[in-house]
Amino acid sequence: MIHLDNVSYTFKKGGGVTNVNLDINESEFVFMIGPTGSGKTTMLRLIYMDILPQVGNIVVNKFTSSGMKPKKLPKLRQKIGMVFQNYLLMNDRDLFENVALPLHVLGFPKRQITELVEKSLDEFGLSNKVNHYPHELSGGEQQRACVARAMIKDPDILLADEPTGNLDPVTSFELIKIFEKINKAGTTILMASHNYNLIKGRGHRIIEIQNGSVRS
Amino acid sequence: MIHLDNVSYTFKKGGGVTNVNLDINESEFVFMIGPTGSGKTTMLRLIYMDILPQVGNIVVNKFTSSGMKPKKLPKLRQKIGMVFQNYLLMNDRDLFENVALPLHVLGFPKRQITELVEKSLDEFGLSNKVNHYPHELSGGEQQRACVARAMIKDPDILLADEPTGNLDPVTSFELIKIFEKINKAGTTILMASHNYNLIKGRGHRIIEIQNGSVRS
Amino acid sequence: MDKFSFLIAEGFKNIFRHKLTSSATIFSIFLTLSIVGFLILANQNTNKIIEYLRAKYKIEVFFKEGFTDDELNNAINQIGSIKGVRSTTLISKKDAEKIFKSQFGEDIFDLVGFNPLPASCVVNVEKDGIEKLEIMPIIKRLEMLPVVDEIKYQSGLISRIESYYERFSQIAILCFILSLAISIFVISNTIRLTIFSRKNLIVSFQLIGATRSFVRFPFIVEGLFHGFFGSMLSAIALYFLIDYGNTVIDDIISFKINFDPYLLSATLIFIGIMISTIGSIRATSKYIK
Amino acid sequence: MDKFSFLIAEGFKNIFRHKLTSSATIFSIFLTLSIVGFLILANQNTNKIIEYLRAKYKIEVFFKEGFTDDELNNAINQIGSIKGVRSTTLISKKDAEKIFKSQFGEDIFDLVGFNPLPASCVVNVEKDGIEKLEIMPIIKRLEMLPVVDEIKYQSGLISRIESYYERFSQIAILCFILSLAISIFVISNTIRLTIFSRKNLIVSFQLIGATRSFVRFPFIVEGLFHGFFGSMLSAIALYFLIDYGNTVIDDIISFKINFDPYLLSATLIFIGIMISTIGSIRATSKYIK
Ligand SMILES: Nc1ncnc2c1ncn2[C@@H]1O[C@H](COP(=O)(O)OP(=O)(O)OP(=O)(O)O)[C@@H](O)[C@H]1O
Ligand SMILES: Nc1ncnc2c1ncn2[C@@H]1O[C@H](COP(=O)(O)OP(=O)(O)OP(=O)(O)O)[C@@H](O)[C@H]1O
Ligand SMILES: [Mg+2]
Ligand SMILES: [Mg+2]
Repeated sequence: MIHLDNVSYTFKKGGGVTNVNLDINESEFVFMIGPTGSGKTTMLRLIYMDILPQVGNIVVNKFTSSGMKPKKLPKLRQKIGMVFQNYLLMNDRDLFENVALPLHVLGFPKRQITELVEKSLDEFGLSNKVNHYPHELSGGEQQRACVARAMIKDPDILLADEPTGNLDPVTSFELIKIFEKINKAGTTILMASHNYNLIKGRGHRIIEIQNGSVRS
Repeated sequence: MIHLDNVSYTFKKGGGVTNVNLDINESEFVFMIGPTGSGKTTMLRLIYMDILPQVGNIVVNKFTSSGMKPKKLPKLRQKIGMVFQNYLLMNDRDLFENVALPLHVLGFPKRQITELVEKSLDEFGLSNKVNHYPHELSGGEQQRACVARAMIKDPDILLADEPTGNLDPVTSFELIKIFEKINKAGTTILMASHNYNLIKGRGHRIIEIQNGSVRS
Repeated sequence: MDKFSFLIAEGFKNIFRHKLTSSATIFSIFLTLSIVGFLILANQNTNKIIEYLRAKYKIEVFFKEGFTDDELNNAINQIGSIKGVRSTTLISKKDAEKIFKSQFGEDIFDLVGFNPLPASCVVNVEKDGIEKLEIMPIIKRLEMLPVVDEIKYQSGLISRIESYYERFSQIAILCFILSLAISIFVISNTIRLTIFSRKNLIVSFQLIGATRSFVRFPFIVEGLFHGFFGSMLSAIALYFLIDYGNTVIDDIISFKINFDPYLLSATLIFIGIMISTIGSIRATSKYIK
Repeated sequence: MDKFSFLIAEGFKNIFRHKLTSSATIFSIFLTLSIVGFLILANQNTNKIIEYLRAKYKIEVFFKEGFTDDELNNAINQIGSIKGVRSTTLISKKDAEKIFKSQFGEDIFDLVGFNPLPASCVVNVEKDGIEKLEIMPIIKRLEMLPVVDEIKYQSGLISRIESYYERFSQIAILCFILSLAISIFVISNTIRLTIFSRKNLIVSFQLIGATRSFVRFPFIVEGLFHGFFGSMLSAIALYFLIDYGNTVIDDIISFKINFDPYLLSATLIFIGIMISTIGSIRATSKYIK
């Protein structure tokens, strides 16, 4: 599903990832841990091809990074759900519209969209915030909104960047359980996290990033 | 130092805090915990008077919320260090300039500013990122930058909203130790956090917020 | 189908989601197209000036002695049909007498005992039309008539009038082109700024898998609307300005600004929509990878 | 002192930190003030038109018979000193003879045996100056002279010329005021947008304890600079445009646009700095609590 083949990316000012080899199979649930600044976000950005590797090659869901054209990116991303570390909710529309957006991109019919979004917001405990704009949500609510938006389209791959950073332990745990549920249903998950307590002993593969490289 | 007297604030769309009474003495170190959406950020916003209570009264460092005029706010805030949950770094300037800003506001001489900022960035392990713009920093680096900016002016009061959300356990622990150090030196600290593991058993007062009210 | 109607709806919603930027765009379209419209009208009315000046210009044709009134009238008709001639006025020998009297204060009959003054004809040239008036062909045609003795005209004057007019209308057209160019720049500039303030949104859209056209479509709808609304406002404003202006000016100097409100509106709306839509597309492209 | 120099430096740095918005502001100041400057010059040059028209206007004064040349010359000098009179040309009895010949194609001497034509004088009115020219006071003064027999003038013509001119310069002033107003609006609009894109920064500044004036000062410095730079550019552009335009026009119709580049630059820079600085202050206030 996700293959990184000797991938390097260095930012102009330094930092980034070097010589990363990684294989994630379909329906795997992988945690990525590593100290702050180690390159987790950079790894995820490479996988959803926000940045393209300077060295090496990435294959995600049959899309290859080498020779990737901007025109093909939407096709790739429509199959991927992204939970961004900094949320990236659209502040010009309310929670409902934010979560509905990926379905509009995929051209879902209106009635189905309403149904799916309502169900999803319910699942994440946000039903009473449908009309809130992002700045009218608490930190944890924004984070859950971002998760809801990533999951609404039932993606083949879910990439989650620190999705529990602003959640209390109980809510974090619930989130992991939701992830495990969709993972059982077939979604490949790669989740970056600092919260080792949360993820340890759940039987999922854990990869460790340090200084831009994978340690096994 | 900080007194909340039967304070209530309800947002138009619901949510907020109700009937809060709280006293924090000079040089106290207080943790505020509570599930997501319980009202921690709202409490802090009330204390640095970004919003003024609809009911009740707040006194912070001799400034009273009732009859507070926008003109007096800077005076209040110059004595408070704020770590915002969503960082609020200025994305038009680099890390150095961001951290230096509060000192410019206070009119420090240039040479002293350079000295203080370099020392601070060193303390937070950001010395090699001085020229990075906020979007060129990792999540955890941005968060530490925000802490550095809050502490640079050696404030009387430090309000920190979830300052470890994007930090790994080691860095989080170091941060707490830095906080304890300045607290010893006289700074009053109020820190909102979900990370009960991090704060338990350190001998500090813990207040619990639930549904907008303080539980003791 | 659902996608299409969503995108149209998005475009419309964005107008209200981004009130400040929308109003700024509409406002800048309104302002600049008001100037453009004003200058379109000014251009259409510059010919009034040449009309005024041409009306003051005349050619005098003196006839030979010994022709009958019929023959003279005949000649006058011929003159009247020359291209570029607006009207002719016969000044008979009798009329010439009166003119002499008014000009020199004496009666020529008293002075001389008979009337030596020739019959003549005042030829007024065409005053309408914006093409440059050529006087020499008229003179040539006049000289060919057998009744004509002498022709008096100020060859310098008419060409000076014409060149003044030409300069004037050149300046007017220059102003118009300049203002159109400036409108395009100002409007594009405004649009660039409004879209700049939404660049993060555009990036976010693309990160969640929106295609370029999906991102761009609502901006086009918005641009269309802004263009339509802004130019409509300028057409309305000009209409009332000129309507009011006309009643005021008419009182003072009996002159009315010619204008066709439908044509003016159509022109302005066309220009407005074009600039705004193209500007939106171009400005969006910058942030769409 | 450190704070002050920091704030000045901030203002300058912001110009480069926010290149797009800075260039947009400068560009919009440049564009709109170019129009304003153009119209200032047009206004200054409208008097050329009245000069041209007034130059065509003349009063003819016929003298009584029986005065010596000295007496006539004396009278002519008196006429020349009347307010509103630019020049006088004596047409002696001899000259009148020639005029008769050219006008009627015959020799008055041959016709009558003596010269019955009176001496006269052509009075040209003042053509410079922009005040409305009153013809009646001149006529009154002329009538009081003992040598004067009759006066011929077209009272209608001059007043028509004057009212045409008046209308024209009214329109020019209207255009100027309109364009100045539009400039102010367009520039403020642009500034509003540029500051809108930085509203989060303003809020963040205040959250960390910056006073209003601390937040605002760099914007004022920026506004000053934008105003100065934008208007400077428009002055330079106009200078070259007109310099080039003058050589071209001069070739064709021997006319030169009058202008004082220093005064023009000073005026434009003053207007530019005022609008931009005030606009910045006002727009910032909106986001400063
Ligand atoms: N655009 C950029 N330009 C320059 N350096 C960058 C840029 N983005 C990230 N970096 C640097 O690359 C390194 C890795 O960043 P990354 O965001 O991947 O870390 P991370 O593992 O996600 O950390 P965190 O847990 O704090 O989010 C960091 O040192 C960061 O400063
Ligand atoms: N501007 C606003 N308008 C309306 N509701 C708001 C606004 N800001 C916050 N709320 C609501 O008030 C409640 C408390 O929000 P607050 O941000 O204080 O929570 P919190 O304790 O900080 O949560 P978290 O741990 O997730 O950051 C939430 O339910 C939130 O949706
Ligand atoms: Mg990260
Ligand atoms: Mg919060």
